[in-house]
Amino acid sequence: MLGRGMLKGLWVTLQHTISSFTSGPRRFPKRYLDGPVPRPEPSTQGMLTLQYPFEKYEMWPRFRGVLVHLRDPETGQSRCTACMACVRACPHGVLTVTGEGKGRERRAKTYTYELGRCIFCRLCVESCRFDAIEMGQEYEFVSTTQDQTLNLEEMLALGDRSGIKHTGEAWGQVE
Amino acid sequence: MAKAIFILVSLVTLVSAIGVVALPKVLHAALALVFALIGVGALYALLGAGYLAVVQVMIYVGAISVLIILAIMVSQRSMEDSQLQAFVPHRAVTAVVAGLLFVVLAGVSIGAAWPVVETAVPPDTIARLGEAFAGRYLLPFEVASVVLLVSLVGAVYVAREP
Amino acid sequence: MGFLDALPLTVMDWLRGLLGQGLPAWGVELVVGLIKVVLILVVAILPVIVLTWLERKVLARGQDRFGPNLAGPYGLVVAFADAIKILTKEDIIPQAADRQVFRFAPALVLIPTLLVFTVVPMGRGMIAADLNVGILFAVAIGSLAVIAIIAATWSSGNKYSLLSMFRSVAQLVSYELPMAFSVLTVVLVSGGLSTVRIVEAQVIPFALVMPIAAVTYFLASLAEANRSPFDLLLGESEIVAGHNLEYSGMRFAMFYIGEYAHIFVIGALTTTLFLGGYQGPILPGYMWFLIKTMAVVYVVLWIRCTWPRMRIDQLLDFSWKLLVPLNLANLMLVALVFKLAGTGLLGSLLSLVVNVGLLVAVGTFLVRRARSSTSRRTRALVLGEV
Amino acid sequence: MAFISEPRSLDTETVTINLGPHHPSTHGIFRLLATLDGETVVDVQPKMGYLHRGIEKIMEQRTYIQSIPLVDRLDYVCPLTNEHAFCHAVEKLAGLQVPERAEYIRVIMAELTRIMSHMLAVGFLWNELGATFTPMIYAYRQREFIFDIFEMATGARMFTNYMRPGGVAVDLPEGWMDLAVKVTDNLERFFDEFETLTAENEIFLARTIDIGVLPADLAINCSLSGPVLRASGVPYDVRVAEPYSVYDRFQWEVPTRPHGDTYDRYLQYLAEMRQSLSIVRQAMAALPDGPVMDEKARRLRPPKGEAYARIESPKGDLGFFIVSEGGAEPYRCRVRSTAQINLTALRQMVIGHTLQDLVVIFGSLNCTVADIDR
Repeated sequence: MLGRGMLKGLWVTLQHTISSFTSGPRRFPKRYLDGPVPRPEPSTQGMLTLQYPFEKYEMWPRFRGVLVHLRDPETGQSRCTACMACVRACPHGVLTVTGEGKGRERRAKTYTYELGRCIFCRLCVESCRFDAIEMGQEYEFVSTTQDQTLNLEEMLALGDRSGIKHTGEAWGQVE
Repeated sequence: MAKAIFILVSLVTLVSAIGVVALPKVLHAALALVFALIGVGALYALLGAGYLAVVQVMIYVGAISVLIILAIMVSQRSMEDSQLQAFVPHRAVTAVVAGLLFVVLAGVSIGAAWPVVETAVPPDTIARLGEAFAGRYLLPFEVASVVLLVSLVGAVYVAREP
Repeated sequence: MGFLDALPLTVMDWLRGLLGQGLPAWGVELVVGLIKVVLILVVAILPVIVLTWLERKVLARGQDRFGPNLAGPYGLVVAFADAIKILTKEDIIPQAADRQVFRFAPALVLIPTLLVFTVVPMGRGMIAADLNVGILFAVAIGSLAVIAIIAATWSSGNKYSLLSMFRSVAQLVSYELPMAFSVLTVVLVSGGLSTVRIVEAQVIPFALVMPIAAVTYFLASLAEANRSPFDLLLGESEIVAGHNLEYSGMRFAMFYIGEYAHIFVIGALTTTLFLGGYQGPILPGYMWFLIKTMAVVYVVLWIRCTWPRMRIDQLLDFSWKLLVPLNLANLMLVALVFKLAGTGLLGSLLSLVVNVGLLVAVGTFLVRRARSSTSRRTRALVLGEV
Repeated sequence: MAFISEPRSLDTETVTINLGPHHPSTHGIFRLLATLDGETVVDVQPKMGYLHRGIEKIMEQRTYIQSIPLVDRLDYVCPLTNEHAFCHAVEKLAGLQVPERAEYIRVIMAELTRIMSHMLAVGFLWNELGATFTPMIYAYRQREFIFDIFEMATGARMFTNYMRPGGVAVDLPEGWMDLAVKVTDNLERFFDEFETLTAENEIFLARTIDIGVLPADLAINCSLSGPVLRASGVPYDVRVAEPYSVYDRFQWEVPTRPHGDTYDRYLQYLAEMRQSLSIVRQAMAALPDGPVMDEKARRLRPPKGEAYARIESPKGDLGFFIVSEGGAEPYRCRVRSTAQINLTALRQMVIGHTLQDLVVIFGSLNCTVADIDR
């Protein structure tokens, strides 16, 4: 009404400008590399920006990052039995598994994971009955090529780093 | 130094003026016209007629040239290089008319006495100008404004949606 | 006039004396003139460097972001990063372009903006050329910008640019009128066209004496500089940056510099005309000039942060149907007031009263008319009913 | 005039310009062929297919569960409602019973998605009006908080892959409710602030009122749905007209606006966000305990047959038509995508308005280009 609405808009942006100095992370370089940053409380004003390469959010336990293999605490090897359930469950066919051995002795010989094509849907983990794979917390997997792949050893190492003990632990599905 | 600036400015003005008639593209000619007019304005400024110079730039460059350019741009086929083709059969006539005009103008300018005023330019030209407009020449000034008003109303009437 | 206030002038005089020993008089003038030119260029270009940073910062802070903060402390050298990026870009000239004009237009963009600085008093006695037609010169030169934009848009040979051109002509030509009227009001009161005289006449800043003219001038200069909410030439959501659409590299940089220099011009001229220029207590004159200019520049950026763009017909309506009549009435009333009451305190107070009265009258008129209107838009705009 | 070789008329010419495929206001790869007379639009032809990904065809080679990540990508602004619609159709086909808790979780998620989508709609509308991103970034800020609670529950921000035929993939994690309550409370504050920023701005009013009027009969004839239809005064909402899930248990209204112009659509989005928030709060308060997945759905092989199910997605009536041959994959899956059908009214809405309005009207229809082309 006769310019009042425009002034009200200016007032809102001025409030935001002021609150960007008074609340939220103020000094930029202060929080470098002090470990993950907690998620901000929901708010309507104040600074929110995450200075990404220098600070990172703490991921939720359920975060679906890069697929990892979990170690069997007894053998120290992957629990994968090359049953191919994950390969069948994958919508994009990013997994290639070959196995060796028969029956209960069957183990995965190679496990190739085409990271560049993965859509992080977690259907493979849902299909796995051997507690072998889980989505880890890693998400920085940018590469310059489309065909970036991970093999079994790399996935096991990633699993160690993620510190996951059981599949579905965070998802309330451990049986 | 003033002489050097004068020579520079009049060179720019003359070159642009030649460009107005010589450039093949109409738009280029129009842009050259802009420079010629700015140059004339600068010459006024050098003569100490600052107000005239500024008004020259404001009205001729800021308004009239814009209108000319706009008219050129929105008219059909004006962008083509071969615009002057239409004039070919009449080139002789054009040359004769232009030549005659040149002779007349040259004769007048050579024959004129070009009297030089010895008194210096008064510093308060604008104030005097203002006083002249608001005092001695008030009536012509107001009549001119009425003419402008009439033309404004006429323009609005013409531009009005039927 | 304190020591600090006069410092730049003292330095200049000392330089003049120093040169006078070795050079003839015209040589001294030439060198001093050149120094002035360089100073003006610095004054015009340095704000561009600051403003590219400031605009991003202001926008970012209004949007709860940091803005540039990696290039140097607080991202201050981001303008240099920009410069490197722009200068290393390929210079593309489209095939449909009119090559000569296309090359020539960017240079034309910058010149008028730079020329305006010659008549801006940046401190006590700090003016490159105190023309007796100073402010008229600024207005006239401002009208040259449209030529540059026309040349750039037309020579690009692009349909979006063409649309931008039609908009620009309509917009720039229409907004010269209310701008001239508001300037005229100032000239009337200060009794001269010289910018220094206008500044000296402002014992009380003219923004407080005639707010209508001040706001009009500010809005009209926003339109002249193609700033939001009048940034129709750019219109990045529909005509994709219009007039500089086809430009790249250094040629684009000229538009870029011209745009930011123009923001500074808005600030400088508004300060000169309405905010008392370099006048102010305690601090030296040039500091006051800078502070006031930057305050106006902040408002320009703040508005960009908040308001959407107007439509071209509404923009013209706003100019022709509101600003022009309002300023004509204002001009007449203010002239009458100052004729009757003199230019002293009484006149200023009366002028303020008349201005407010005029605004109230216009508001009442609009409300009256809207009450009987059936147009939903009018009712919403004036009465706030939706 | 003898100089001019032929007489020329003073008729004006129209200009045809390509808005797109790459254009800042088409949010994706979409091409509008606009014919302009000066600034006035005289004709518009949408050229679709630049973002066609063949999702319907790909789904024929994927199992039902594998299709869920795909339907997420149909309209990536509101993935969870896409999942909801798809799962609804599969459940109808396979005769699955969704547990009550799962239904409530679905409603919470779907309504949060609706808020998210509407927020972007109004934010981008302002962007197309020429505001320099400010309202959009405020909307994005709130969207981040909603993404946070999505990510906490499902593991991903956008492509959640959360709903399954017969329920939802997993139960909500501990502490989710507390965070969700905070987020919803904050949304309330955000709506107020956003309204202060935008709703009364005179430039906005002038730019949107009486612009792009969509009469109710045209909207119905074009089979439009969703907020666009309701802003034209038709109180049609699939959640009420054909109640699915547990929507019949909540107290809420179907807001409508009478005029059908761009400003009404904007107000419609704001009103619907508030209604959705109310539904979310009621659902969170009434969330029952129990399983979240129908056990029959573990090995999903629907019987031979076909089913069509629809829900009210943020953009309107979103339907999936699935034909099963009895296998693990659908024989045919057809999406009734809202964006494509809502776009059909664009031409009638923009003709006679200016180019600037064209962009705004297109923005107010809130079409996701990915959903137009699929």
